[in-house]
Amino acid sequence: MTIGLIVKTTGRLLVPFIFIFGFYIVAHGHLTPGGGFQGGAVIATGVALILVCYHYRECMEKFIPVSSFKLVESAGLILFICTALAGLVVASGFLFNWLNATGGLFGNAVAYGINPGDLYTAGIIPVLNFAIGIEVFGALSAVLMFMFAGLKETTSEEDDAELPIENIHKGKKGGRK
Amino acid sequence: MIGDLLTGYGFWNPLVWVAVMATGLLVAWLIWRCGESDYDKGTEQTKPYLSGNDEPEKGAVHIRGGNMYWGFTHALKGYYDKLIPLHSGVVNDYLVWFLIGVIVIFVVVIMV
Amino acid sequence: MIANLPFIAVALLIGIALATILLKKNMIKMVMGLAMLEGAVNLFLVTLGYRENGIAPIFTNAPEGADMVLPTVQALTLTNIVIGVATTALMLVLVMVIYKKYGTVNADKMRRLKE
Amino acid sequence: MNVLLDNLPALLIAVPLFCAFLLPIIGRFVPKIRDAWIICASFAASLVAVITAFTVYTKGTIVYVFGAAAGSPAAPIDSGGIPFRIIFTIDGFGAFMLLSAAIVSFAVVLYLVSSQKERTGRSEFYALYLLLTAGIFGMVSTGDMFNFFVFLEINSLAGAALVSYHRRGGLAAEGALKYLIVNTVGGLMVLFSIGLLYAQYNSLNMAVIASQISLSTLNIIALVLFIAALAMKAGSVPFHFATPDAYSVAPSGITAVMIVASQAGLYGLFRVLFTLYGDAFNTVTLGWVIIVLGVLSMVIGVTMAIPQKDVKRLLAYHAVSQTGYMLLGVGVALAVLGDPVAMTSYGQTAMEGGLFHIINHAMYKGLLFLAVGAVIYRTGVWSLNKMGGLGHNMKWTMIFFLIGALAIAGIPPFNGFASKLMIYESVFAFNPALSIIAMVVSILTLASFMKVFHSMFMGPQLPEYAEVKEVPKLMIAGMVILTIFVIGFGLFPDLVVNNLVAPAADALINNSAYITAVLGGGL
Repeated sequence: MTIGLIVKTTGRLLVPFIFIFGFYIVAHGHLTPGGGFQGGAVIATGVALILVCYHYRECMEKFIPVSSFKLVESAGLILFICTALAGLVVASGFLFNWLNATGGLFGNAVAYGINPGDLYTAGIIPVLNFAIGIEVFGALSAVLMFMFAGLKETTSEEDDAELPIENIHKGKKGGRK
Repeated sequence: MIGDLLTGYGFWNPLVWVAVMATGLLVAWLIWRCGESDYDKGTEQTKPYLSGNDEPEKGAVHIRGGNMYWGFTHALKGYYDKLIPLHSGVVNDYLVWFLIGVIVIFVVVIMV
Repeated sequence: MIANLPFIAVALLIGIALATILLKKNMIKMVMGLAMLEGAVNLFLVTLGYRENGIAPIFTNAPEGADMVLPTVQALTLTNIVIGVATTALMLVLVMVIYKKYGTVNADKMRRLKE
Repeated sequence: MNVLLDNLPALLIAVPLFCAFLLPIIGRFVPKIRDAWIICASFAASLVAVITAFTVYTKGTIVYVFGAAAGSPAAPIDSGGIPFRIIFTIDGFGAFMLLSAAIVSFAVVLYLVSSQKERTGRSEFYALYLLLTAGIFGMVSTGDMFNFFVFLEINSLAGAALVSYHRRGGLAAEGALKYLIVNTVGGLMVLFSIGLLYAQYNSLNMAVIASQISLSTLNIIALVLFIAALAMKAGSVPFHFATPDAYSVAPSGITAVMIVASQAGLYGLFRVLFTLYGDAFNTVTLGWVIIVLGVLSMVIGVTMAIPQKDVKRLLAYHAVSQTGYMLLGVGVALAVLGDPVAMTSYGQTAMEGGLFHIINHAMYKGLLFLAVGAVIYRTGVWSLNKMGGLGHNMKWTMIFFLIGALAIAGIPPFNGFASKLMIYESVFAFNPALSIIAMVVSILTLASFMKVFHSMFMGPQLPEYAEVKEVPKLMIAGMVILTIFVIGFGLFPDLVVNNLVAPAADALINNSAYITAVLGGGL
């Protein structure tokens, strides 16, 4: 099955915009509707677009292999739990908002009254949003890649080698919001 | 006393039970010791005697799991003929049972 | 009446979803029914948080004395959506594996484990 | 050190999750230390759980508020006495369940590290395993309804993914899919009931809801959905159908943990019945509902187990049957909850018997699944019709299986006898017929295990199994841990009942203590 040049080019051009939009949703999660999961899902749709435009095998060769997405997912999760544990170390409370109103990273105090919102507020909440964004992006992309891999006719050896691994990506996302 | 588990009617003490059983086994072993050993190893006495026939193959003498309790399932045939088809393996049926359970419990709780 | 409309929709959706799950033999359709059931529960939760003339619960956009809809139920809904994505994805993958091995997605034929 | 001790409930979730998230990275870059890592991780998680349980038993209920400094009150002063953060409330019952989950999960990890050695995708397997552990720990320690639902879903998802791990020609996927569909419907029903409660009381906190609950139709609908969905998670008849399907195809070590996972559903059921709906309802009716569920589970579970040929499916039906004992014991206590005389004369004992049976069942059924898994690991055969004479080569496995089988059949001096005796005698005072049914079921259990033991281990050495060896030492070690508890709980039941089970029963019976612990007696 081959995909036309127009589709490929359009897809390639659109992907950066999708990524930027997803990044915006993640970054503004503490000010407007949105947040880690939604933004991560939007970014993952960019990956889905690439997967549709190019073939699965081609993606694996040209772009990033699927195991890297799993590492991305793990990295996001570890960032999340480390931020939460840092609250325990710094301020003696798990998930304590230890960056809030300290003047440091995301440390501005929130202004009262109607205002457009300051990106640089809310303490660890944007950090957690970024962590979840990274995790959801990695996980959903890996899920998509595995599902695309499952669409092809594979030999039984490939089949046994690839499919059991994918189960992991379904169990992970329940714990956070 | 250590080990007394009160059950409302009486008590259960496993340590005493173990001690009594151990004593009983010891006594049994002592009685067994008193008897005289009347067979010699390595002779005809230790071989299985099957009415003069040869000993069958090893796989043939073992009663396989599926053959046990044949009588039990046969005696309760009417019960099992109803029960086993309920476990049909169709996932829709499982959910139908869930719904039936919900409705029955609801009716019971509302009515009583 | 108009305020109860979402609850009627919830009841309808739950009814349709349960009918899909119980009556359809195609596993993919059953998964769709489950997704619909989840959507019904999500709608129910969001409706619970609605207040008359409420505005979105954003702190920096709130005028003095305005009513806000409840943000808690929205957080619950969001979490349930995330869980639902994971559940649906896992179920679809399992259906894919079953299709590969059994050659069918019919629930009546998917019964090697029974009795 | 003090920081850690103050934040034990948070570590309960954080430690397994942190170790799980690191596993894919370790598996990618340093696969050599993966086995050591998972053993250490599981040991750390179990240690945290045991220390938490110990703290609860010595110092009373722990109330932990997420996102606030440790030790802050559940309801902040400026909130008008309403706890709005996510709260973990671990009382005697929660601590009891934590203890049982911690022991089993650590024993099973030792077993899995050895039995999974030749399999692929192990990093993810262990990550899911830790996730399942975190789900169980979370379910039994949370004090927030929605949080309970989230952990319930984590539990179901991780469980289903683990069930489908060894594919066996699609069978595992089938079992996992059935389990997942059934549990998803149950989970959504739980969420729907939580929504019903939230609509009326504007709170998700169990203590707040429990302090205000009343007898309304909406509450009855919510209660019925809770009972059905959580009984389904626990695997009680008539919601048990997916349980044997999933247990029989899961990797053996996983099945042992799935027992604990299903008991977390049982925890939720008892928590809802006693703490949440404590005084609002006519508990006699509810008690009889639970008793009927229990009796049905006992009888149908054991009669379905007898003709089974797949050994793990047989054990799974016994798990259904044993769940009936717990429901029976606790159901009797629920039925007499409003009657102080009956409560002191036999209700308390029935409750303690039912709860004691939970931990006993986790131990001996875990042991049985591990022993059977060891046999399958060496022979690759599931069918009882094809086994035989394995006792010649697998002496240790045979001994462990025998101990587990005697314990489940209620033969003294193992732990099953102690809890069953408490259930028999107290239920006899309530209703003799129920007690007799329980005894008959116990006899049938013994008969069924005679069959399994005979057809697996007895008989002459079969030629096809001449090469079979004993399982590796780590698998033996996992079984030894559970055996120690089976024998120890059997020999010293009074210590266990007085120190571990009685606080759990008290915590369930006095729901006002639970409410006061969270709300501080303010409401």
